[in-house]
Amino acid sequence: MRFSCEELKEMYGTMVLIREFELSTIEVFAQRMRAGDFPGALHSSEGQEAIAVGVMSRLRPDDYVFSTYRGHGHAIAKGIPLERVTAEVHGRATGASRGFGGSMHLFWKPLNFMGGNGIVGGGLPLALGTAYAAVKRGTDQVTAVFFGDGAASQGAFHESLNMAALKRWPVVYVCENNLYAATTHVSGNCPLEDIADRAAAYGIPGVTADGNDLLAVADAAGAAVARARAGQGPTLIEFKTYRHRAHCMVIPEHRPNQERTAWRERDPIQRLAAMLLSEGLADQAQLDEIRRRARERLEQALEFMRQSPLPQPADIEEVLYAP
Amino acid sequence: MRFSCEELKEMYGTMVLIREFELSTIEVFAQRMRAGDFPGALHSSEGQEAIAVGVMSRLRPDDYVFSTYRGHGHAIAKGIPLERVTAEVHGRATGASRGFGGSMHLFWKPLNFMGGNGIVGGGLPLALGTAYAAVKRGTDQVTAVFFGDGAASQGAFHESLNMAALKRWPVVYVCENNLYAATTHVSGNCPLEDIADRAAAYGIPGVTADGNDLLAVADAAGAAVARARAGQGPTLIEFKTYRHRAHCMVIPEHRPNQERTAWRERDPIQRLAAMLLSEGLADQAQLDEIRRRARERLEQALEFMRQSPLPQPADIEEVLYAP
Amino acid sequence: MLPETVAPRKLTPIKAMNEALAEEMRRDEDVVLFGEDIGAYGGVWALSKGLQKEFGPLRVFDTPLSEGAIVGTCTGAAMAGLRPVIEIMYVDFTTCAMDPLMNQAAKIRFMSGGAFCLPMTILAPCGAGTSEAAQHSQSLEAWFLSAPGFKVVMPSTVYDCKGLLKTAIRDNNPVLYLWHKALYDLEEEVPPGEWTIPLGQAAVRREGRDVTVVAYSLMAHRALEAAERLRGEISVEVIDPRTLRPFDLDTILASLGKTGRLLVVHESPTCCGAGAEIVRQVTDRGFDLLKQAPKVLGGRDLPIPFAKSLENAVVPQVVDIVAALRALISGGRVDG
Amino acid sequence: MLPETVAPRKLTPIKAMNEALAEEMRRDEDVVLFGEDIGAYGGVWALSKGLQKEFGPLRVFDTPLSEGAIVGTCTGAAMAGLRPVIEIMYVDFTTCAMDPLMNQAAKIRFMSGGAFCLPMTILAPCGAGTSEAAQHSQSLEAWFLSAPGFKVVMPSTVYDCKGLLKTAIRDNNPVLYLWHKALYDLEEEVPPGEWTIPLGQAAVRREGRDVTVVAYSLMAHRALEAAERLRGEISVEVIDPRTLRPFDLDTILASLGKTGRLLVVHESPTCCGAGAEIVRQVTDRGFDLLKQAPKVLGGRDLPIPFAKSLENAVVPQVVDIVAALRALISGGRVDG
Ligand SMILES: Cc1ncc(C[n+]2csc(CCOP(=O)(O)OP(=O)(O)O)c2C)c(N)n1
Ligand SMILES: Cc1ncc(C[n+]2csc(CCOP(=O)(O)OP(=O)(O)O)c2C)c(N)n1
Ligand SMILES: [Mg+2]
Ligand SMILES: [Mg+2]
Repeated sequence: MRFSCEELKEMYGTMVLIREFELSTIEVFAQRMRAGDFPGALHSSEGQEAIAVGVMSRLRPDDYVFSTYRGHGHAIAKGIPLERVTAEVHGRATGASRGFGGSMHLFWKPLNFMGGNGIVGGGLPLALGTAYAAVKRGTDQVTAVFFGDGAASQGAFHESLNMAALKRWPVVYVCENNLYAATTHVSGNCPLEDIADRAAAYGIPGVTADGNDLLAVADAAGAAVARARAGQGPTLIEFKTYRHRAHCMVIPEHRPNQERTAWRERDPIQRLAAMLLSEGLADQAQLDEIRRRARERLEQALEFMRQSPLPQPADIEEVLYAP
Repeated sequence: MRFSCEELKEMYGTMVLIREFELSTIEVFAQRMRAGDFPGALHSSEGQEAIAVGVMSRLRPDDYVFSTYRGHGHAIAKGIPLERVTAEVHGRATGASRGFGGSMHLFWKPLNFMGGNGIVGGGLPLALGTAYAAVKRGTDQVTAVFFGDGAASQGAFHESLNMAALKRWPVVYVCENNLYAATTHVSGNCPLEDIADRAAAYGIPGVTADGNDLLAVADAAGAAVARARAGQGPTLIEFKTYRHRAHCMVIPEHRPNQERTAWRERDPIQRLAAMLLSEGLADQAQLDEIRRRARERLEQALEFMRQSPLPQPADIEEVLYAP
Repeated sequence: MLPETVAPRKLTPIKAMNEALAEEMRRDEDVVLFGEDIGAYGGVWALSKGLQKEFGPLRVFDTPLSEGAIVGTCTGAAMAGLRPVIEIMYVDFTTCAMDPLMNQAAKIRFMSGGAFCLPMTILAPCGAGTSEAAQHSQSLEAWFLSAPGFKVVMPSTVYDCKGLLKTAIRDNNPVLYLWHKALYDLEEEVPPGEWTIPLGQAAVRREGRDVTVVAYSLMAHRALEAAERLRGEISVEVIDPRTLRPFDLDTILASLGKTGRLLVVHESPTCCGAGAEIVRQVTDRGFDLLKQAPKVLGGRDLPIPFAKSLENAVVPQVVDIVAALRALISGGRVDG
Repeated sequence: MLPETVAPRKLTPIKAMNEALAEEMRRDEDVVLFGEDIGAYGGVWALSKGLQKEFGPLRVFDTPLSEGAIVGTCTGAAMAGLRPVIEIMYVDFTTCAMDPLMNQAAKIRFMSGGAFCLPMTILAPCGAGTSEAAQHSQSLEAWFLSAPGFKVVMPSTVYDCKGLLKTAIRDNNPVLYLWHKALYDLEEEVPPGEWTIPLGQAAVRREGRDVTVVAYSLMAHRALEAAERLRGEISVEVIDPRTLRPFDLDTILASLGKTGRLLVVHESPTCCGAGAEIVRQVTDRGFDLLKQAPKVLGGRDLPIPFAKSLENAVVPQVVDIVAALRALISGGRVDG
């Protein structure tokens, strides 16, 4: 399936919105830190926007998504209202998780966004459950679960893929291989060149694709989603990508300069822009307008956040147990 | 490396000793149960003797072995004094673990027998540690770790093989695929035909061999041990085998009769006996004599056990923490 | 009604739990059962006998040997609105699923600001006495009590096994339900039909004047036996809290108002166990009721050893409870 | 001695622990360090800064992202006679290694009848206050206290961070050593050179007559600040147990002999926490010393929420300790 010009521009807009969101969040956090306040952990997905947007482009609103602590992009691409994401990340009562979760724990039930996760690989076993629920109920909902190159070293990776493969459950395993787990190069976590080759251990398809190329992402995701939806079982997709930023705000950069520059040149937003321009699907003015609108959206969301109250401890006990 | 006639007969003797031990242990447990006493869990390795003996034949006394709850054969083949094994299984103070461990937790430090394990796959991560210790100290000791077809579904399997592969540690992974995990057929645990094929996910050799053929076991183990000893890293070996008995004493048999009969015909002891006879390496009288001596050894061990005191609670507190 | 169905009948805990499962599965299509060997085989404890036949393999679901994946599946399924029950073969094996249990199931409702509900039950046998040594004999309720998000149910009678399991399954939160292996052969008379028992309601198993014993699971039986042995010597009130979270402190305080003396008995290690917590709550709210020091007779702070001669020394026996009660009473006389 | 080395100097906990690691690694070739990102990078907390350079990649060992395999490796290595130290990046991630920790490391010595020794240290940061929410803010000491086999160390001062870590490493048993993230920036004066502190020896941080506060880790600091705020109003004795197993009950009983009033403060959830256990031990051995009900001010029985406004409501703050002490004293006056 190819995208229409409008669809492409909309996806471009979402990527730009994620980028602007990441930049703004870092800025607000940095301000607070300068003011002596530690506002929590912040993991930027800058540079990985094509994966979030490309995968979500192939999912339905009722498909399930499990995200990570690096999940702002997933949340925005899935369609959580930007106000809610912004308010959550900055700890407001109007946040997606009412201020209980923060950046690492964005949840949004109306769109089956099943949460970020502070545990590396923590979402992998949970994804089995929504896949099972779909099978049990006879719906054709698909579950996509995002995780990193480091997460593939966790036992949870193995147990999850094994069970999904055995039961042919509709899971799409989306490994965002950004070459590093915190400061550890992927070669310190996986003895193979391609993590996707681990799919063979479960008798399921393993696919490697360029995670900085929106169309390549959408193609790979599309095939896996179609397979899952048709009841043919899980797929492991590995997207090669790179984060522009260090692991998180408090960890200094340590990656080679040359590597970082090389990957900057493969920036997924710039690449999509270049493609849109060269194919005549958009002109620079339109792209500028898209960015302007993204910034405007973001400014609205920040304003919503600033107007929102802090969560109040009064009802905190009630949240723990459901009635 | 081929075995001498004497070596073969000795290995035959050890296999027979294990078999007699398993039969006797079941008998004693059954007696106690008839007397209204529940003597604990008992997992017979009857039918899998060739693996224990074949693997140990390629190990040195100072090589490390991690066993399982189905580990009587491993312990006897590694050379733990039969008296100590017998006394442990029957809960005496003279047992290999002083009566603290029982059938599932046989330990014997002088021969680096690092314990059975009541947790399926529990030994897999521990095996990394003795392998690391050998590397760190620059010895060429090898670590062998035994586990079942079911254990290969545990996250610990993945984490252990991945780390050993990454670091090229000297571990021999011995998967005794006896087709069942408790009552679950291996096809309910592994979507592949051969568990050994999972080695590819770690870039290490994976080998499948006939676990009921002593020489095939010794060959596969020998190659893996040599590789590990030479610093070339881990190997995953899968031995196809079958247990003659149900999973443990309290679980009724549920496997198809035909399957059980077919595997009885591949009994590793009978097969070795037939080979010894047909190759003229032994005559029936010699084999009978070997079995008689095994029974005698076992009778001595049982007598030792019966003469041994029960463990006394007096010093139990002292055992928990080392001084 | 036919006499057959109204007549009281004898059940074991397993049969009672099996009935509870079957009834709840009939009642609610969303109730599903997960575990190792639970399908055609019916589970190593026979807990799920006949269930796959009635409800099919999708609702009585045989899993691979992966506790982490099992709990993960059920956590995700609960988030999606199902109502899973998990059999973990021994509670000792929850170590292999601690992340999905503790960082996921117990916290997701809270982390999501209450958006998600996690109606799920973890069913597992616990306890020593079967010579299965350190990795098959634990009572791990303390871990789950110190990790908010779980409820904890530990029945001692056949009646409670059924009634509490049904309530646990209907509860909209993660519930750890532990039954004691040593109660496997227990047979007790129960009424016909269905019943439920609310969580958080203690049962006074025996009335007494001199001392209040709080004991749950297997220890409730041992406490009753100890009380019986002391009949005529010490008048012992035995309270079985039945559920440890929620916990019925009021019933205990009411009893202490009468007796003024407390002994808590449990099998799990004493350190940071339920006994310590009960003493904390009792001293917090009922200090003035206490005539003398409250006592905990817990398991010793040791793993469970294999040999019976050692195992019995680690877990409270009837004679230990008798001795503790005598010491308490005589200690009281001396002190007070 | 040169003035430079004898002069007291200021250190942070991280620098103190780093020194302890370096000294113990110099002293004993068998000491090895395992963890994620600990090598060239020096660890996300900078705990192992410079160590790989000095001791090489085999002794300061960068691992894959597999807590289970890390703990497993170190357990096996300890069995083989090495003396491993593990950095787990947050104690919250021990959930991914619970089987090697609890069913293996804690039990192997016992299960083997004492044949094996497991000298190993698990080093991890704990605690809330950094807005990192429910999976990065826990204090999980209660799990390890209720699972015999581990020792548990929770230092509060820079001096103790170093001295106790050295002792933990030399101990022949598994030790869980938790340092509190909120103490990251603490700077305190310490002597030059080396020192060790025995496990199981409490420190009286402040003397007082009216009430004994037992508080460890971050809460020791908060208790001291609360005591200071109450100066002239209530005379508060503050005791920092420093290690929770072994536990120095005698020092607390001696203090209670003077004050007769007990408040335990800790951050982890109250239910089945160290506070409950301390109350149990105190009432068991020192009931008659108590003038009134012993109290525990623990963390609320909730996961740690993200927003600071909520987080502060879950973990005891200085004002909460002040309020608890006032209530205790006035409660005492009313009751007694
Ligand atoms: C179980 C667990 N171990 C360690 C951490 C600390 N940690 C957070 S992110 C991270 C690196 C993860 O790398 P990867 O899976 O490649 O994802 P990425 O951060 O690159 O997106 C680590 C070590 C954690 N959160 N959970
Ligand atoms: C973590 C864990 N889960 C479940 C069990 C219960 N159990 C003991 S043995 C066993 C089957 C193991 O099968 P396999 O690995 O094939 O070894 P085998 O028994 O066939 O030798 C099970 C489920 C256990 N001991 N540990
Ligand atoms: Mg990565
Ligand atoms: Mg098997």
